[in-house]
Amino acid sequence: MTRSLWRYLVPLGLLLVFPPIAYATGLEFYTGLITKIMIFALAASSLNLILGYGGMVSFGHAAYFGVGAYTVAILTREGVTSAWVIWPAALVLCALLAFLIGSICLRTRGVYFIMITLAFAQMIYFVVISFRQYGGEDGLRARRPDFGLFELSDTALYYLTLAVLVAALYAVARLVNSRFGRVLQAIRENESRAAAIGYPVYRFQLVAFVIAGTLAGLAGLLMAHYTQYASPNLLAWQQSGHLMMMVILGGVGQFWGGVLGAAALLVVEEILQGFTIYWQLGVGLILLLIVLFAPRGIAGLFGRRGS
Amino acid sequence: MSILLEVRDLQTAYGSSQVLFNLSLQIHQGQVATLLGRNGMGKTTTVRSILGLTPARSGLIVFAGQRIEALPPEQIAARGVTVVPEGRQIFPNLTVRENLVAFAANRNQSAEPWTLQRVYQLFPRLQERQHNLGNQLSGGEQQMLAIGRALMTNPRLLILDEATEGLAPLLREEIWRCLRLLKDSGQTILVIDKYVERLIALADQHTILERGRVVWQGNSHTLKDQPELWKRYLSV
Amino acid sequence: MPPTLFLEQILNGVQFGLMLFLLAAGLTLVFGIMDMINLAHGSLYMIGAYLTATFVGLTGVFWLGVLLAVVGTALIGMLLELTILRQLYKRDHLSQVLATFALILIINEVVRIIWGPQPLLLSAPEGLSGPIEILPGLNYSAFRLTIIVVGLIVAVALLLLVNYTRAGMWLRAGASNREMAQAMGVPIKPLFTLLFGVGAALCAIAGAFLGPILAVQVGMGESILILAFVVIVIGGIGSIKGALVGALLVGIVDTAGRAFLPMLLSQVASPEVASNLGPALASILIYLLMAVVLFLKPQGLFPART
Amino acid sequence: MSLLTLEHLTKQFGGLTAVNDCNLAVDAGEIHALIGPNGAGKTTLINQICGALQPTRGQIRFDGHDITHTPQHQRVRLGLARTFQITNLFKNYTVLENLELAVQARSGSSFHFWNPVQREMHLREEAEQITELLGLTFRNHTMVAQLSHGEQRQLEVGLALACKPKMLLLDEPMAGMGSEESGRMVELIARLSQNLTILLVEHDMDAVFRLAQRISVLVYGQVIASGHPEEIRANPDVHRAYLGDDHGGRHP
Repeated sequence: MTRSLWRYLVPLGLLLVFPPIAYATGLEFYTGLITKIMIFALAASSLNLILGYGGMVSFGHAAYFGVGAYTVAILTREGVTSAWVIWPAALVLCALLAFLIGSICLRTRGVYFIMITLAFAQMIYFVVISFRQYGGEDGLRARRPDFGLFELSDTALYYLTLAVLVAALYAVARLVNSRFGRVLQAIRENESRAAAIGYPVYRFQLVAFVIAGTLAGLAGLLMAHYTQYASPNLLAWQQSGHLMMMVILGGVGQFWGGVLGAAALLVVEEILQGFTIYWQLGVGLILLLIVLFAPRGIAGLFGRRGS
Repeated sequence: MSILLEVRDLQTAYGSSQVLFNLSLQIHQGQVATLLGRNGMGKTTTVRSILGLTPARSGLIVFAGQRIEALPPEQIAARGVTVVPEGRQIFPNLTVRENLVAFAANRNQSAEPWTLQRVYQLFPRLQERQHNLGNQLSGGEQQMLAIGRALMTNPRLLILDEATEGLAPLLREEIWRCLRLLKDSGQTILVIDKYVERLIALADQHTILERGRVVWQGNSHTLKDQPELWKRYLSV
Repeated sequence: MPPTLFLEQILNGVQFGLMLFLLAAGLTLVFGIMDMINLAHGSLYMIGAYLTATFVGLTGVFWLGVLLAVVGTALIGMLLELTILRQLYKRDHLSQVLATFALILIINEVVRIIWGPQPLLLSAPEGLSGPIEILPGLNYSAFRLTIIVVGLIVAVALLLLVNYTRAGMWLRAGASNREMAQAMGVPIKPLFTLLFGVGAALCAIAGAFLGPILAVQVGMGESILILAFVVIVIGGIGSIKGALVGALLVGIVDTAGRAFLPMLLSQVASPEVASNLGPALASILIYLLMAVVLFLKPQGLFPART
Repeated sequence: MSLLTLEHLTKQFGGLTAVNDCNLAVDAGEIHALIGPNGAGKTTLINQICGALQPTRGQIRFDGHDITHTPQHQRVRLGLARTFQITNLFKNYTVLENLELAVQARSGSSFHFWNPVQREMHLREEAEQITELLGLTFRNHTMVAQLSHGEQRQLEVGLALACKPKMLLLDEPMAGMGSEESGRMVELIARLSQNLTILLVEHDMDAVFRLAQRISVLVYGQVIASGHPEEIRANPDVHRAYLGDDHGGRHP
């Protein structure tokens, strides 16, 4: 018990003291990088909840990520500045969107589910870029909202993101070990049997889908705070693919899969970008080698079990 | 009579768990041989090893004078070993007719090979349903199709794995009648089933498996006279 | 709206649809038969277009360039199958998505290293660059008409191959039960390698003929890959007939939508709204089509397996 | 008193009529066997009774309720549980975990997101009672994938039992079993029938004639005969359509 507790407290402690140390040593750049990693860790973990634990391979998860970001950009442009309005608005919007999309998509299975989630994400993408007053294909500036209690400096955003990530991961950890989480995993394991012993499968899947969409929206919201910009790229299908890469790379259905995958992929990209303009070649080769030789992802290499 | 199939000291495993131990058996040209034993004793694994689907870890499999244990399944099939598999495994997206003609060949160089017409004569029901897809057939029709499909390759050795499993009693009789017919035509057959009395009447040679080992081999006559054998290895 | 314009747009839709079919045919066979999601299929299309541009440049003869590119792409496709893709058949869909996504990144960068970041120039052969009058008052691009003819010939050949030849039956048998097909004597490994070669060749044909119309550039494979996936999902995975119907549907709906929606919209809404919303709605149309088809028929129009 | 009645039940798949105007009544407390040739529509019938398939026409009544359009999970709550012809379990879970899931399904809402389910000891205790009943206690912590075929078939029944049903729908529980295992399954079903109504679909005629109080024969989606075992054995129509000369003697 104490040993496993240390396993969480040590990394958390390191993250807590990192910004002042980075500031003192002139490495502020890395504070930003870690903020970005934490945001993607949240997004990837939300995808892992439905993909890994629920067996729902959504290829349109970027939709919620992007809508979260665009809500910030559009609301601040329209003169709404209070975070206490913007945050709930973004989360409710993403939850509603996930509910609508999920309630249609969850009638299909397998590859068809993958493709119909992609279709909805593409529709949202094209709708968003069609609004020229909101930047069209160029994207839209997103000002940091007003929290009232504190100024959202880069360091404050770092700590805010850390707090949100820790809270979200804790909630997800509770969820996957709860009654609901157990049923969700049972449905992934054997859907027809879960139905035959009396579970309303569709309802469980839909609730999980909405939770995941809302969490992805939360990540997108933070992303807009981080870059102060909402880009159509956040909504593009490549972004959905990127999130999926993180989950598969980190470990599907492993609790730390989303976090590890996001950290690994972003760090590798960062390093390779420093070396060569053909950095994607390196990323591709690494991904390929991992699929061929480490089929259970990074979390699998450590031999941990998620559930 | 010449030996068509000889299996010698066969050992087969799935991963780290060994299923077959030093299994040996011979089937002569024109004979009907059986594999008997309770569920999970290694009968289907023996068949899969002969077919090359689960390659043997060690041992010899000699078919028509040539070693085949290291060959891929399609080459073993091309030499004339064809199976009517457990669970029928009809191709659901091919029509009845396509299931039959897709693999047609004369692998035993018979002067009077099985053709579409002859298979339809044997199972008129299949002709009625020839344009239906495989997945639109009832269980019994699927079983007939699986047998017809195997016959269309004109195999030198026909293997039937639980061909009567899950069939209604009347259909089961139909299958036994068909096997008797094939035997009379000189077809070499290896059959796995659990109706021992039927098999004694049909087959020449029997092998009983118990936990992946051969525990008894002999002809129908001897098996008939030793009901204690059945009790011990095949029933309660 | 003049009827000739309408007819011309429909022809454009058919032309685009047939090229989509060439892409979707390989994709749906690989998907349906090997149960393999190959995102790198679009990369073969890109390779086909680049090779065509290169060979046409070298030889100066369009058709010879296309022929060489088709052969070259088929060889590259088979090489990919033999070295990497073959390892993935037994893996789950997620691993296949990850590995073939990695291949996209690799191939894109390799193409960029070889040919540079600028788009390549590939133009229609001279004899076909002008319009011809196909109906009184209707002039249509000779090159686009050629595409339609080539597309139809290849589509018919493919349908015959899959439905009426023994190799076609073997492919379909392998699609539903690979092990049983092997046990019946189907040489499955060479068959799959060959299938990849054919799929790559079809991609190259599409790349060669769409190249002069769209642009030959890095990334051209991805946008069209999504369309090809939409096509095979609408048609039903594994079904060649479905791929053809789906491709024509998507081609016509997409082309006609882009041409006519802004026009239609401007009659009911203000010009500003129409110019804003028109292209967006047109882009959405095929996805809407797919969502509706899947909602009504969750397995697509012509499900290959049930 | 009938616990389950089917009236004019019909199911069409495209042009194919799998179940055709089928009428059937199962009395409370009996073992009612449903036999018939392959493709007669037995599994389709089970799927409609449990709610996995929607009937094209007709009515299903269970325990005083019209359940024709009731969703599957509510039918389980009403006391209708089924097993599958092809073993259908949570393969990568242990025996106890399988049963706990079924117990959880009927003990309160599962839309609880916070408290660890492992702390709910009563789930485990009830699951243990069922493995005891099945005689599988020694397998409690074994992964289902590692069980023998016979044990998996037993657990298949156990999962249905964990739903505390009033009625069990058993779809070929003896499928693929050797005679020793079949014997054990017959015993289990006989024991269960003391407190339960059972609709039994089975090809093993020994088992059917040993267990059933009444038998219905389904041919081409229609019930052609229904009655006591002796009546069925003597019925010439049934012989022509299904039984033939062989009364299903498996092993001598």
